Amino acid sequence: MSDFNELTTEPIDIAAVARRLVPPECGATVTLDGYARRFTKDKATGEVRETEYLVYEAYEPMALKEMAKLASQAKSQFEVSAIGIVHRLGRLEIGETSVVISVAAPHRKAAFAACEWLIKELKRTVPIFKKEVYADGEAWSEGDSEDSF
Amino acid sequence: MSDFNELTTEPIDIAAVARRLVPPECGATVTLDGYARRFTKDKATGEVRETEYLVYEAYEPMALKEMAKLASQAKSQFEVSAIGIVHRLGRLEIGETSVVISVAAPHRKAAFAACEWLIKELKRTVPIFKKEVYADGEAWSEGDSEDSF
Amino acid sequence: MMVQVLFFGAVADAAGIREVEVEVAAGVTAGELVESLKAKHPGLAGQKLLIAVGQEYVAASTPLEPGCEVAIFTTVSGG
Amino acid sequence: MMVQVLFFGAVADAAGIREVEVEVAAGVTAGELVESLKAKHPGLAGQKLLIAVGQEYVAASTPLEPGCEVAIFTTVSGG
Repeated sequence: MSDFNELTTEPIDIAAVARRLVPPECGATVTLDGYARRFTKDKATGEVRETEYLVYEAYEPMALKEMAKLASQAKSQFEVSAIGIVHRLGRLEIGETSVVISVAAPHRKAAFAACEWLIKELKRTVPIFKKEVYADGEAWSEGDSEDSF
Repeated sequence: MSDFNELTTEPIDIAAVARRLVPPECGATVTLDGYARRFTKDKATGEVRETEYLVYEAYEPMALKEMAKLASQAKSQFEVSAIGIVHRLGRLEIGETSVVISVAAPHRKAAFAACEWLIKELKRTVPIFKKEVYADGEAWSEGDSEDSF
Repeated sequence: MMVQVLFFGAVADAAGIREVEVEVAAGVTAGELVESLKAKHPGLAGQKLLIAVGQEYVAASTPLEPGCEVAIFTTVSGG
Repeated sequence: MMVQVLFFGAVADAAGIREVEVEVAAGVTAGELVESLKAKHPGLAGQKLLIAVGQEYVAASTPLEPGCEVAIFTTVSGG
């Protein structure tokens, strides 16, 4: 059972991602499906902003390398058997899936923990960039990286 | 966006469950896909047992009531927008999905926490019963309920 | 008075039945019904049992109503 | 020596370019290259920048090799 990491400009089929990972020693797959949200509340002002669509771009070869590193780190930290990560690029309409992370494990606890860790780290280290387009403008999203200089 | 709780003897389409829940204020859906495991390690002896197939039965009207209670409790405890729970009944081949729990939330943290809480509680309170069939016998699975008498 | 008793999973196998109508004295409790069922169906002895009346979990001390639906099972094991 | 510089996301918009070949002195560090790019592309000033060389994150003090691929971007925002 091999892991997979992919970037695609096509719509992502969540079930196809999740069901590529069913090792015989496993009993649970936890899947995070992240998608384009129409309404976002500003944490500071409480104001609600409406997004029209998103555009993602990536430094593709490095993004794939970083995704593979995360999968390998997750497998050394958590008791999980297989990991699939697929990230969408290009223009995404509201409600379309931007990222799917599926983790199969013998027991669900490790699958939950690894999946949550993977999405946190993906948002911090994988060179993918999100532009939010509103009715009256657009903005590149600010991410979570800490090691910038 | 309404929640749903279902019991079915048909194979479960994970993506169809997850994608019935995409409220416009949401950005993440976390899905637990539980399925029939072929190999199970006995925690006490370390021995590995091979399962041929599973049979689930339920006290159906009560199971649906308990599932609805769990969804309602989860929505009061976690910041989540929608919950879908589908449990399979009847005979399941190895690798087939027995339960899907999908939780959509504005932010992923609450979705992970609610999904993990829901499966733990489902295994404790919802009257569904699993029989494991081996090459040389069968056994009803022991669950996690504590309030028996 | 009559009550309807449903058995599930391991309990149905142990009792050898899935459903039965039982005549009980007025005011009998859920726990007392379970004890009388254990006496009748020795396979139930030693099992940890959960009991639901009207599709809600109840304590052993809960008195039964005429015509109620009582369900008996061991620890649940869905998921 | 020549190095290849790639810009992504907000940094590409701020610099007004996505890719450029740059002549740098031998032994120049990643951080020094970023400073010289900030001088040339004022839009980059004040941005938090990450830098990767050969598709690996590097510290500002890392010396560049001839012909290497340098990528510059702000905090990533996938997911």
